[in-house]
Parts: sequence; C-alpha cells; structure tokens
Amino acid sequence: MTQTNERKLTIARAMAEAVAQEMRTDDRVFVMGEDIAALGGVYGNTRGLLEEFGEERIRDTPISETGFIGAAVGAAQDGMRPVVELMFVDFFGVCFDAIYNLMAKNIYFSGGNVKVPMVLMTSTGGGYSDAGQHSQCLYGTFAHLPGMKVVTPSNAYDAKGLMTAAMRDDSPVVYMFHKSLQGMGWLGTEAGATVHTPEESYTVEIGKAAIARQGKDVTIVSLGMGVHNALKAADKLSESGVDAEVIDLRSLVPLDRDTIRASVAKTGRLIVVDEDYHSYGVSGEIIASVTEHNISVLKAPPRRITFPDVPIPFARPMEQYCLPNPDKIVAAFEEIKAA
Amino acid sequence: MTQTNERKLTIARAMAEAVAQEMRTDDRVFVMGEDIAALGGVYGNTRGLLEEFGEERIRDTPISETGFIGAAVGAAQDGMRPVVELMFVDFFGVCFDAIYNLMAKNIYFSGGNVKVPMVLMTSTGGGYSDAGQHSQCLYGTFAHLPGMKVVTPSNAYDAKGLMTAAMRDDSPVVYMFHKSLQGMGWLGTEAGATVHTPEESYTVEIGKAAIARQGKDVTIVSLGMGVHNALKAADKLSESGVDAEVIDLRSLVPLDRDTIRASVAKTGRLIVVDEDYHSYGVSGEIIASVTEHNISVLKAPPRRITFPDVPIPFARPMEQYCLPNPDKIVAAFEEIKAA
Amino acid sequence: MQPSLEQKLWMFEHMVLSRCCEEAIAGIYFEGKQPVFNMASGPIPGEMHLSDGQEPVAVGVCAHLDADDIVTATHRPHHQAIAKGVDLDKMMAEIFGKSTGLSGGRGGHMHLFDADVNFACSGIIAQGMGPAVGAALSRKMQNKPGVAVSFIGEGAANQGAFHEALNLAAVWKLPFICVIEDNAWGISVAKGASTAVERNHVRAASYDIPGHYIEGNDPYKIFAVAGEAIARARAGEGPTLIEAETFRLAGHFMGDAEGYRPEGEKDGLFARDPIPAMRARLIADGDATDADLDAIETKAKERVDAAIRFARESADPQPEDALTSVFA
Amino acid sequence: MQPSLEQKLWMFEHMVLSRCCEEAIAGIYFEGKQPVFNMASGPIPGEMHLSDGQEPVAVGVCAHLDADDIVTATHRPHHQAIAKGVDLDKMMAEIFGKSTGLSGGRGGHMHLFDADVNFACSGIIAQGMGPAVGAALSRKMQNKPGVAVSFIGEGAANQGAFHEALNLAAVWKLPFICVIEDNAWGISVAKGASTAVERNHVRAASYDIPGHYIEGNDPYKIFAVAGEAIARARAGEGPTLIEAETFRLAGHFMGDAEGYRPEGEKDGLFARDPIPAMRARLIADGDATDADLDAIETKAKERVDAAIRFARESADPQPEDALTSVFA
Ligand SMILES: Cc1ncc(C[n+]2csc(CCOP(=O)(O)OP(=O)(O)O)c2C)c(N)n1
Ligand SMILES: Cc1ncc(C[n+]2csc(CCOP(=O)(O)OP(=O)(O)O)c2C)c(N)n1
Ligand SMILES: [Mg+2]
Ligand SMILES: [Mg+2]
Repeated sequence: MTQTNERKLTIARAMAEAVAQEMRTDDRVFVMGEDIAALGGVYGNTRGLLEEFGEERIRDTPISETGFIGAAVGAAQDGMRPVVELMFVDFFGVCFDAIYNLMAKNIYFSGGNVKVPMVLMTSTGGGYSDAGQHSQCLYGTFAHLPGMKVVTPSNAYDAKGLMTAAMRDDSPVVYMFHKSLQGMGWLGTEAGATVHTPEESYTVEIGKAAIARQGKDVTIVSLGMGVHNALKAADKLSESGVDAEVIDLRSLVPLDRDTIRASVAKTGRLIVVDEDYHSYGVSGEIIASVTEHNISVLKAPPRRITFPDVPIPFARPMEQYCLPNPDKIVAAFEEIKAA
Repeated sequence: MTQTNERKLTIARAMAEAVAQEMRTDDRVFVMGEDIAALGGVYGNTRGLLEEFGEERIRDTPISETGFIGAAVGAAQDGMRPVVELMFVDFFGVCFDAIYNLMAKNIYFSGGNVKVPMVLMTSTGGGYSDAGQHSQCLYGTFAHLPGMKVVTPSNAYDAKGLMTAAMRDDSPVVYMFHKSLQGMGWLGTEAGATVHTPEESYTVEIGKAAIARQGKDVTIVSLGMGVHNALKAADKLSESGVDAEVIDLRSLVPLDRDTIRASVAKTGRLIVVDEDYHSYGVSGEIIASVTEHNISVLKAPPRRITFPDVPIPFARPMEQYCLPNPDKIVAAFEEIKAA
Repeated sequence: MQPSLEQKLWMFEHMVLSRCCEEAIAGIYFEGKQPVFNMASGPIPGEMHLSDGQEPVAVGVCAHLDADDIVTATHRPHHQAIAKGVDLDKMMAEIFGKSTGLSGGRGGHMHLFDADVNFACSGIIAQGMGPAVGAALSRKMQNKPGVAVSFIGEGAANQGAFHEALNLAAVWKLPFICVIEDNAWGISVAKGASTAVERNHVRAASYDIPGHYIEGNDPYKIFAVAGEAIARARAGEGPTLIEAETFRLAGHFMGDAEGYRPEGEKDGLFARDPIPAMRARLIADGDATDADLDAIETKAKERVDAAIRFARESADPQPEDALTSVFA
Repeated sequence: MQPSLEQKLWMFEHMVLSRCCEEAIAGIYFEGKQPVFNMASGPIPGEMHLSDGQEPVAVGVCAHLDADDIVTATHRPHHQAIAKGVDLDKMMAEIFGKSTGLSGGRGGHMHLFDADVNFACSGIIAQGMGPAVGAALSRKMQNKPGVAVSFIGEGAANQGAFHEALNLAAVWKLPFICVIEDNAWGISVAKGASTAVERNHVRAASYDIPGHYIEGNDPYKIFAVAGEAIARARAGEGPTLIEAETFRLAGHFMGDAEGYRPEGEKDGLFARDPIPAMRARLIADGDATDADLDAIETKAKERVDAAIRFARESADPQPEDALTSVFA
C-alpha cells in the first residue's frame, strides 16, 4: 500500500527517531547500554544519538548489566527517565534481579510513592545461526513476572509509537525488538516491518492488540516476527479461499484478551504463533485465555506453532526446522479445518 | 492412613536422608550452598550432613550464587555430582545465567559429550508474610526454559524418591521444595506433607504425575502446596457428593500430559491450582495441553486458581487474599458444575 | 573531622531511638508466636532482622546526610532508616503491615521506601548498590546536590553486584559511597569462610578509589571517616568504599538460635554494646550529664511507644489493596 | 622460566595454526554473503569472532597444559581451542555446522566443547569462570591432578561473575588461573571507558592472590608468567590472576567496520603482528632457520586445508537432530 508522502523507516530508525524526539523535549530522558554510543547499537536503534546528544546523555557502559540496569532503576526513582539496553535478551540471566526484583517491584514496594519510569529495550530472536545464547525470544519469561509492561513491535509504525509511549510511561516497560525486523541488512530483513512512519512524534497505546489482517475462518495470534509469518500464511490460505484473521499482540503485558476472544468468537479457530519456547509460555496463555472464557466458541482444537523445548541449535538445517514459518501455520490450519 | 512400622518424616528430613544415603555410596556427591553446613540449611534439608560428611563435602559458600552455581556446573562436567542450593528461588535473578545458559545447555552445546549431573534445590512459596522477594514460586519461569528437569514434591515420600532420582540423573534437575511443606515448626506445617517414608533408598520416577485422589466429577491439577489445598477442597466437595480427582504433577519437566488428559477425559472438568503467578505460567500450559489435545472432553470452561499478577504483598490480609486456598477451589467448581 | 556536641547528641539520640525500636519490635514479634514459634503468626509476621549493635555505623554516616541525599539499605534496614529520618510512625506501621505504613503494608520490614527522605531497600544481597549508583548519576546529570550511600553487609561484598556497581561509580566518578557493616557473619557463615581478604576496604584498589576500614564500632571514628568520604563525593571527587567493624547483638533473624557461633562470643559482644559505651563516653568527656541522657532515652522510648501505638491502632489494609500500586 | 627450543617451536606452530584457521574462516565466511552481507547466509553463518593477534596469550599459557587440564573460553575461542589441542577437524566441522562437528552442529563457533581435552566455552561474558573454578574444585576434592584456566577478555573483568569466581577460588585455594586477554576493546567500548583501573591485575588484591600484567603481547613473557602461576596452582598454592596485553587484528566480529577505532590505530597493530615478530625472533636467536619455519607454516596450512576439506565434505545434520542431546 503506497500513500501520499510515504515515509518508510526501518524499526531501527523508528526507534532511534522516537528516542531522539523525546530527548529533544525532555531533559530527563537518557540512554545507557553497551555499544549504544559510537556504534549506535549493535542493532542500529541508537544510531545518530551520540552525535546529537553527546556522551553525557548517550552512555556506553561497562559489561555490567546488573550494575547499569540497577543504576537505571535508581536514576528513574530519582526523577530521570532512562532508556537502557540489554543487548540480547539472552543475557537477562546475569542481571534479572535488577529487572524483576527492583525495576518491576519498587513501585509496589513503595505503595506507589516512587515511580520507575524507564524503558528496557532488548533484542530477541534467531534465524541467522547465532546459536543457543544469542537467539532466544523469552517473551514468556518476561511476561510471566508482575510489575513490568512488555511490548514487542512488528513494524516501524508501532515501533516508534510504542517507544514513545514507553518513554512517557511512569512504569517500567520492557521493549523487545526482533533482530530480523530491525532492517539491518546484515541480518536479512523482513520487508513487511519497514512501513510508513510519520515524522511527528506520536504514541501507540500499550496494551492494545492490532488486527493486522481481517478474516473470518481462523484467528492467528502472534507477535513480533511471528506476525509476518502469520500474514504470509494468511496469503497462502487465501489462495485456497480461506480467510484468516491475524492479530498482532503488540503488548504482552497488559494482554488484550478482549480482542483475541472477540476474534475467536467470530472465527471459531485459533492458531498461536510464537518463536519463544513451546511450554509454559505465550502460546499456552493465549489458548487458556480463550478457553477459560468460553469453551464453546472453538470449533476445533487450538493449535500452536512455537519453538520446541530445546536450546536453539546453531546449524541452519536444525534451527530452521525448529522455527515457526508460514508452511507450518498453513499445515496447522489443514489439521483443524475439517471441524 | 496408618501402616505397619509407619515411619513419618518431614520433607526436610526426607531430603536430608536421601542426600546422606547417596553420599554414603557415591563419593562424587557433595553439597554446596549458603548456610547448608553448620546451620543445616535455612529449611532444614541438609541438617546432619556436616556432622556425618565434614566440611570438604558439605560446603558453605560465599553469597556468590553466580560463582558457586557456575562452579557446580563445572564440577558436574568434571565427574562430580553436586547438590547445590539456591536458598530462595526468588534469588534466581542474580545467577540465572549459570542456571539456564550453562547448567541447562552445556549438554546440548556439547552434543551430549559432557554430562551435567547436578541437582539445584531451591525453596519456594509464601503464606507467612515474607513479602515480594522471599515468597515466590516461579515454577513457570523454570519450566519454560529448555534443558533442565523440574520437580516439586508435595510429600516426604516423593521428596525422598525424587531427590534420589535427581542425584542419579546425568542431566540437571531443579528441585523446588515449598517452605510450608518442609515441616519446620517455625513456618507452620502442612501436616499432609509428613508421611510414611521408607528408610531404604528408593527413587520416584521424574516425569510421572501421581493421582493423589481418585474421582470422576472434576480434575484438579496441582503441585507442591497446591496439592494439599486441592485435597482439602476435594474433601469439602465430597460433602456435597462431588467426587474430585486430584493430580499431583510432581514434575513440570517432563510434564506428564497423558495422566492429565486421561483424567480430564474421564471427569470433563478441569481446575488448575498454582501458587505461581497467573499469566504465562503453569496454569495456562495445563489448560492448553488439554484443549489442544481434545477440545470436546471439557464439559465446562477450565478454571485456574493462581496467584494474581502482582508482587507478593507483605501484609497478611493482602497476601492471604491472593493465595490459592480450598474455598477458592470449591467456588471455582460451583461456577462450572452446572455444565 | 570530629563531631560537634550537637552531632554527638544527635548520634546518641538516634542510636537509642533505633535500639528502642528493635527492643519494642522484639517483644511484640513473639506475640502470637508462643508456645509454638510460627513465623506466620502474630502482629508482626514474617522474617525480622534486627540491627542491635550496628547503630554506630548508621548514625556515624547519616549524621552527614540530609533528606535530599539518597540511602539504600538491605534486609536489615531499621537503624539506617531511623538515622536517615524515615517517618517512624509510617515505618512502624509498615512493619506491622498496616494501611498507614510506608507502602500500605505491601513491602514490610525488608522493603522500607520513603520517597520524602530518599530511602529505599532491597532484600536481595547487594542489590541496593545499583540503584544508589544510579541516583548518584541522576544528581550528577541534573547538576543537583546530593550523595548516594549504599549500606551493605560484609557478606554482600562477595556478590557480583558489589563489583559492578563500584566499578561503574568509579568510571563515572559519581557521588557514591558504599558502607559495609562488617558484623563478621552472613547468617551462619563467618566472614573468614566466605571472603578471601581479611578486610574488604582493600577492594577499593580494584576501582582506584579510596578505601577505609574502621575498627571498634566507634561512632566518632565512623563519623570522621564518613564525613571525609561524603565531603569528597560532594566535591565531585568520586566514590569511596568504607568498611566498618560492628557486631550483631541479635540473631541473624528472630528465632535464630545462633548455634553456629563460637562459645561465649556473644557475652563478649554484649559487654561492648555501643550504646552504654557512648553514654559513658559522653559523660566522661563532659559532653552530657546523666540527666541529659536519661531525658534523651525517655524521649526515645516515648517516641517509639507512640509509633507502636500508631501502628497497632492503624487499620489493616483491605485485602483487595493487594492488587493496586503495581503500576504507577 | 624460559621456554625450551621445543616449546618455542610448539608455540610458533600453534600460533601459525590458529592464524591459518582464522584466515581460512575469514575467506570462507564471506562466501554467500556477497554482494549483500547477510549473516544468515553462506557455509559459515552466524557471528564470527576471530582471534587474529591474540595467539601469543593462548600458546604462552597452554604450553604448560596437557589434555587433563581444563580450559574455559569465550565467544572468541579458536586460538585457545587450538592451543589446548581441540580436534581441529571436529572444531572446523562445528564452525560449519556439520554433523561431524564437536557437537554435531548444535553449538557453533561460540560453543566449542571437547570433553577429550577438557575444553568448554560460554558466549556469555565471564560465564566460563564459574565452571572453571568448579572443575578446579572437582580436582581438589578428588585429589586428581589438573589446573583450570579461564580465558576472558578485559571487558569481562567488569562483570560480576569475575568477582564471585575469583573470590570463591581464593577462599577455597583452588588450582585456578584467570587469564585476561586485554585487547583494549570490548566491541566498540575502549577499556578506559569501562574499567576504573588501568590494569586489571591489581584486582588480584581483592582476593589476596598474585596478579601479573604482561606487556607487549610477547609469547615468551606470557610463557614465563603463566608457567609460574600454573606451577603454583599445581603445588596447591591457589589461584592467580594474569592480564596480558594483546590486540585484535580483526574486527570484534566479521562485518565490524570498526568506525569507533581512532584513525590509524589499526596500521600500528599490523606492524606489531606477533607471528612475523616471533618468526624473526626465532631466526635472530638462531633457534630456527627460514626453512624450518617455512616447513611449519606449510604444515599448518595443509592441516587447516584438511580440516576445511573435512568440514566441507561432511554431511549436514538431520533437521530432527535438533531435538536430541537436550538431556544426557
Ligand atoms: C542474592 C541473595 N542471596 C542470599 C540471600 C539470603 N540472605 C539474606 S541475609 C544473608 C546474609 C547477609 O550477610 P551480610 O551481607 O553480612 O548482612 P548481615 O545479615 O550480616 O547484616 C543472606 C545470605 C539474599 N537475601 N540474597
Ligand atoms: C553478559 C554479556 N553481556 C554482553 C555480551 C555481548 N558481548 C559479546 S562480546 C562483548 C565484548 C567483550 O569484550 P571483551 O571481554 O574484552 O572480549 P573481546 O571481545 O575483546 O575478546 C560483548 C559486550 C555478552 N556476550 N554477554
Ligand atoms: Mg554480616
Ligand atoms: Mg577486549
């Protein structure tokens, strides 16, 4: 879809633009993380910020995630609005206490007397053979624990709007961006993520899912990269006259259960696509949220296309075998269409 | 139920006995953790071991969870069989990389050429006003990530058998014990956890759920402390002629989906009781595992009794309001019995 | 740097106030927990970590701080909270889990947050350090006055966060001070069994910052060393690491039988209780009369009694309040 | 401690072998990644961290180790793996993601595990340290010979695991050595911007263990210092911390344009390439002739070519193999 004065941005540029615009109008916003200054972020999402805002507000850190994420919490409580980067979400294990026991709980521990306005941005996802410690999504891990909002954009428009909303939120927001959507040539790029993005600053409400494609025969719920797999599957299905509805969650916390339930009530079929591990994660929660609400809406058993419960293998044939893809989604529909 | 030469042990003593028996026959087994030597463990599960085995094999550690859990991984790869304690599961955030990226993945990264025979034991649960950093269960957090088996006993018999099985396993096993079941007077004690425990060493297979109570009207799936709440609810329900089946998962990884599905196929109703947080956790996975398998077995929407998605409050009225209990389970059944 | 008379009396007053609190809590804690001790019962449920004996460190440091300065504390925070000026009524109500508490009963005694005096805690070892470093960064970036002090125990000096936070504060030359209360024990583990160095102040060399060890649990010596470090920080000269010898007159938490302590160690400690010691010294130095100090002690007891009364008489939170204040 | 002639030649041979590997990989890495560079494409997909320039540290240390000793490495492990004697065919096949690789292609270049020579990696900064300390503990408990060496980069010395592991090794007096390869950069962040001390060896004082800094990326000096430390460890005298100056002749990973490096820094480094330097020195010292060293280089190239051939010709893993070897 082209439009008048179309302005296509990659997610990486959309994120950087949102941060830059906010920093121009709000002195309290600053950025901290590894390689986010001179390098502009391994995934490009802070490119240009050092040049405009300088070293004081765009701070490269030591490789001390517990230290600098803990510091972001303290700075946020003291009136600043840090945007801090955990380079790969896979690294959360070295600093998760600062995230889930400090960042996520200090508002509650203070009875609301302190605010923790910070954004933790982190890259997710595989598909490029970066192996088991650099390819995970861990959506379920973050979404399971209380006190942090969790968002993940599938395109540049949402990326910018969600980032601006996150920076303006007085609660901590975990902003998970998928590497294959960043628009970094060297990671391959999902073209569908690079969309028209208005220049002026705007927000996308945190907690509202989007209907990425209207349909009536099956509801495909997904997030991040999965949305593009779902849309491709929907195109394939449409060739055989199947009209799939694709829901882009955009936010895991809060989770927009109403939109999911309304869609399934309409279509009667549910497929969840999640690049995170299969068990005890997003896919189970979506299915449970639908069935506990109304068991009779489903004409067929729900299906999930997820990453199996194994560490992410390096070799391409093994990794690709494990990853969700459009064909798996189509095949899942074939299993349940009969009903 | 009394039996000939009944030998009731608390879970704390059953765990210590299992470790002691294994240490007598296997020199490779040793115990590491904070306050596990002279103090015998904050929850009593290593009591007496220092006296029998001495400081070399029963090692108090610095408050360096990343260091000593990482060390346990290295010792396990080098031929030892460490039993290591993370005092409260809530502390996983300071050391989770050693757990989920090393302990859980090194077998895979080595293509099976190294083994990681270690047990990570950790206490879970609240109910005694220990607040938001000392009362969590985090079952879903551990069970979501691949490469580690996860068990949690509800009684002393299983506690001993699962511990022995865990120590003999060549893969890492996370052993989660609920504080309210330990039989430490000072934490109050769930009497039902203190059961006959044979003296001789034995194993309970990891990955098999137990039917804690046979029934035909509703399946209540739970684990750890929740099993006792479920059994109490079942007693109340039986007064009104309702015959509930209670499943004690015992193991989250592997998850015994067959036993759950068979039970629900029989009863047509499912209630999941989980003290861990509500969303993106155990309860969603159990419900999804049933419905994706066969949507038609459920006569009524599944229900879950869980901890709401909020940090665990300190004050008794607030914490008790959030915790699962038998009345909530009974009320949940009332909602779905009509169907 | 020597404390003025006023400062000496302030320190004594707050040591006494803190001790009165702990003694009152210790008494009440066992209400409803006898004959069988069950941590879940009574007006003050849960774990209770008392600070008896460690008061000199809190007052010697906080004598140099005002409400704008930041303090982060640990699972054992009462003495520091009182020295920092946390509202005593709200603090006591929080410890009782009442609706009038600092967080309306959500946090409890390990999670005392008072935004008015920039006081916060974490029950996770060494995890107060990062936030304190961040608050110091915030002041530096905003060009606002204020230093951030993180109190930890000697056991916390073996936790990774200690290393990361000190390096970060040093690299960025922040107004940050880490104060280690060395009470020789981490629950049942003796310092010597957990720590490769005899004294943690030497670890300052890893960050090219000053490090000081203060012997004797002496409030005046602590005052002097802390004063210098805080002045340095205010002057923009960067962080300092201080380790102060102190001791734990109570168990690690209430109910701890301390079977792990060497025979008789405890008796020796009670003989060195810092409060009677300071009292004697004030009199010996002619800084105060018995009457002056009696008055301070009476006032402290009254203050604590009032706080206890406030806490007892305050309403419980509504159960559903558990679901609020998760997000700002 | 000076290397024998045999040891010198062994070091040279393994430096050359490592460099040949890196050069071969560097060439092949871009196959299928041109004209557009896409990390996911080609016979060697994913991130690639080369060790060019850092060979002296690996050989200077590993010259003292045998197969029983333990080494843990990082995201940049090739030179250490080769110096430790990891099977070159299987290692190369792993880097290509083939079924014949060390782990059948599950791990890739950041996760080289060879149980036969006790070699392991972690791609998470400083997370090789705990396992190495634990292996050292295992040997001590079993009364088995063997020292454990953990190689890390200078950036890793600011990670909490570094502090915890060294303290633990020191408290338990374990046969453990931490070797820091100081190549002055952590991706794009210069050591001075991330590290409060100029040289990390001073951090040994925090653990009351010896610390050494070795200038000049000099294999003989590294051999001498490492030899002493390893002898100490074998004698039961506990851990040592070593930081060796070295440099990165490649980018952080392949595809890194290194725009963050000061103008011309790189040219200076190439002029100090340790391999030609050692070659010249061997000849100058009369330790070897051009012909001897040519023979070594030819042999190394042949060895690497064979490994590449083995890797290329090996079969891909079966897709379903992804699901195996999760548990032992
Ligand atoms: C990361 C972490 N590990 C373990 C604990 C359990 N714990 C609570 S207090 C304590 C001892 C702390 O010793 P120290 O730092 O010396 O403080 P002290 O209790 O002596 O005041 C431990 C191990 C914790 N709260 N957090
Ligand atoms: C805990 C953690 N944080 C960040 C990273 C990302 N990362 C990979 S290599 C690297 C730089 C490491 O620098 P150094 O330790 O000096 O090793 P070098 O790359 O110079 O060999 C970083 C930040 C990581 N792998 N793990
Ligand atoms: Mg202590
Ligand atoms: Mg480096």
